[in-house]
Amino acid sequence: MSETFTKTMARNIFFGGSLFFILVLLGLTFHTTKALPERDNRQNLTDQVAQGKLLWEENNCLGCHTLMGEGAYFAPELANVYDRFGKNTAAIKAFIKSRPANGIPGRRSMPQFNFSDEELDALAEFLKYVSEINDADWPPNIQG
Amino acid sequence: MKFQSQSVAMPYFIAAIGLFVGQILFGLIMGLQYVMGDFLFPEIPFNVARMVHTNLLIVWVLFGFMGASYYLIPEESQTELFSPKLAIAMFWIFLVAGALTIVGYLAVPYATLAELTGNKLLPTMGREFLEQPTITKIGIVIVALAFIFNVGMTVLKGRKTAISMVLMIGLVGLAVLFLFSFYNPHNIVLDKMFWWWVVHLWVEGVWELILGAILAFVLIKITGVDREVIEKWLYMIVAMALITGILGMGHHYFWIGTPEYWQLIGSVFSALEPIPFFMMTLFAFNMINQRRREHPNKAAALWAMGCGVMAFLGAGVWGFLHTLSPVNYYTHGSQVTAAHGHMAFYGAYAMVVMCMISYSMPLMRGRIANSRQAQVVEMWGFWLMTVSMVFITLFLTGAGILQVWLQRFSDAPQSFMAVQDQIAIFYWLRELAGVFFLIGLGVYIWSFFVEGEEVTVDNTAAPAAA
Amino acid sequence: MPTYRLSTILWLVMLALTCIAAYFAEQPQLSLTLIGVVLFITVIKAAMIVDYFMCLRDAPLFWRGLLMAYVPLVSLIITATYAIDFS
Amino acid sequence: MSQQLLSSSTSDGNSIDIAAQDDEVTEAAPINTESNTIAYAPKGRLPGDLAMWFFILAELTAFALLFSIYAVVRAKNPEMFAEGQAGLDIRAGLANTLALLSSSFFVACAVASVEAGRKGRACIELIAAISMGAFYVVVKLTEYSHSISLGYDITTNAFYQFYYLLTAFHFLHVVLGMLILIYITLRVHKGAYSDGNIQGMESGACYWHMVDLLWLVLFPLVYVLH
Repeated sequence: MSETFTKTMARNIFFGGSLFFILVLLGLTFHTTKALPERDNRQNLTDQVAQGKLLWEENNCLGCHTLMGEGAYFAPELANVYDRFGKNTAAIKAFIKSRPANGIPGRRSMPQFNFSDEELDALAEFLKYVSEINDADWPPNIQG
Repeated sequence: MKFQSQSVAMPYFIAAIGLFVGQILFGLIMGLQYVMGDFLFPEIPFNVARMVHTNLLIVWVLFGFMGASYYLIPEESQTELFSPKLAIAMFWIFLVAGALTIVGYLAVPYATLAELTGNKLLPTMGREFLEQPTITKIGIVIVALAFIFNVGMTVLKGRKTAISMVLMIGLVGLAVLFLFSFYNPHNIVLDKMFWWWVVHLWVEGVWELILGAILAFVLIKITGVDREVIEKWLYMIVAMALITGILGMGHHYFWIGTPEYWQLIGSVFSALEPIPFFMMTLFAFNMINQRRREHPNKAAALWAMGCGVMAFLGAGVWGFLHTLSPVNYYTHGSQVTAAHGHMAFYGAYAMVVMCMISYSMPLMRGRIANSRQAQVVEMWGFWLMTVSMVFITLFLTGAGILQVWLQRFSDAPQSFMAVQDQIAIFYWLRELAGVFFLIGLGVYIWSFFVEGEEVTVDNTAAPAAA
Repeated sequence: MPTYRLSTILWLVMLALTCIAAYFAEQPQLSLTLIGVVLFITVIKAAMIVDYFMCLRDAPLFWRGLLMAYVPLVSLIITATYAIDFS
Repeated sequence: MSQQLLSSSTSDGNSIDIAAQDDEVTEAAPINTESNTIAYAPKGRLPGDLAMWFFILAELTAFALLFSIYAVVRAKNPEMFAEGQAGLDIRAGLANTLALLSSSFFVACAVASVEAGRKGRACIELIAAISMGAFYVVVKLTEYSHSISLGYDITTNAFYQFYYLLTAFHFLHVVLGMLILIYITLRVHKGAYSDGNIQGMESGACYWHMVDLLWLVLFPLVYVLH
């Protein structure tokens, strides 16, 4: 048994195959962006939520928490924290506000960020907005 | 070392190993924080230690890739590097920018760092692996462009081989895809979607090209097998890598709000993603079995084979473990993900950089291979690091499975923190394995300083490989 | 390569088989045996293509076996999903 | 790559150990040994290029996974799939199957013609094959526009998600296959392929036959069985 295995054919498959799948990816991504509006809760994307997202990023919350399962695995998942806290933004704000400055001895501790009330509102609204995104009802249960 | 300008790679490799040590130290801090929650709190909270750990990892692997390219391209193109001075200048800029960013993470709270660096003008901070301030990101882009210009000009004026072509495609892909880190829309779903274009299309796309090219180069040099055979394999491996990897990105689009057809596409194509890593293991072992010469650098051969195997285990097997959407529904964002991340990154990218270092460092120090004693110490370092990484992954997988069972799969799911307390035993064991990893790294670094009778004459029985 | 005449015969046979298979689509409810018949027709057509059109008839056994086994394997899986009542 | 022994078909005792050297030995070239010249392409030769066969195997695996998941999900909600399949036009599916079968036939004949050295005839057969492919593309696009106009989109329900994904993914392979066939036709026209050097054409032909093979399975799976 013998077979030809030429480098040029292998190279053609590399270029042809990659280009083919890049085009398929571009097509699917284009379709996804068209299909997103009914899923990504953009109607509730207010300026306050955008401000909340900026606060979320500028305080590196993703350094301990996961959001929609992505981030650090040190602290609870926050995509459904709004539901977990009984659909009540005040509870979220109270929790963030009441973090002790030098932490709880012996426990994983969340820093005290000294947010103003307006910042707390923005963060809570952001977490509410994220919880209403249609993410194929993930996480499996309220615990996240 | 055929060309003088290849020695530019030396500082890059030294910086890479230095940052590697930093990464492991902060890894150990985090490992301890998992079990002693308030360790170093509030001085170094967990999120800061994590940023330093992940950013040091990416920066030291990038240093390794750049060093490998500066060593490989001149030898492949059979011409001197276009501008060694530019390479050294970029080295210092990248090192200083990196160091400043790490100091920024540690010295001031992250929000203040965002304030100082004017994040509001173009907010790109705060996302995993992309926490660098916007100005640092711009610095990275400049360094990357200068680097690609430097190696690109070298390839243009020299011989064009499949290895340098694949490496260049990988490097250009790396630079272009990094630009997506500047796209940070208010819409969190779009933000995450294109964040994966940086992260996934790097580590499961273009980085596999760089990995393949470096591995092929080292295998040509240490086995003497004909370039034609090795380049055929290289093309097949990178073809499979991109064919499966590009749509394989779908396995990140399961639960972030994107339409549900991604669950089908992502599962099917990411299930095929282990194929290129399996081919890479076959490739490494096949070439070494059919070697035409006994290269005195045994350590580099061990690294090459180890890289193939560990990449297949970590990225292939552990990846497949939780890539199918029905499984991922439960393991998404759990310690199973962390286990896969550790072994995949070490097996594929950390090991290939160390394989290149192990092959090229002796040559840059004026010898064909290190002394027998030095190679034995290096192999001890290899086995200590690799075995402890296997244990880290096993312990995290145990933690992940228990976490999924208690927190998600059972009909009376417990809260996150309650579950974390019950799986603390795995975190203790993982921390222990991490300490052994640091010991292994220490032994590896020590191997560079072991005296002994180096091999200086090339014993190539067969004609030296082209 | 098969002779021209043989290829033409095979082609016409395959066209005919396809039309027979398509006829079953209109039936209201396919019994398991009918499903087996349709899939068996597909296996025959596939075998013809692999052997004569792809010229694997005298290719190494490894490749011929792999390609020949593909469609029967997939057909088995499909019949299995019809046989086992999941819902 | 395990270098296979190239044992001559008329091995007279000492089997000639010609480990296929790195650059591919063009098998079809006559191998002159002391005893005699061996016939052109010895039996047991894999047509086309091994690289293409790796690609074909990968595609077949991907589609096998897609078919199996389709079958399992169909079994999970049979009435949704039955109702969806009723909405499909069996005549279009049948026409497409006949078209692809015929174009596969013409490609096979074209390869035979080139081996027989009849370039002109091969071009005609290839053009026929490509036009059959074009017919498939047109029929498929009309099918899609019809079902989209009825409001069925990829996100409508599980059936249409699978229907669109499977058939569109196969459709793109038909388009890629047609590009390959066009490239081959140009090279045949230029006389690039001869009996001694046909691997390139055989690879393209085998890819096209694979595309037809996949549709052979897709047709009953999606259109006929319910």
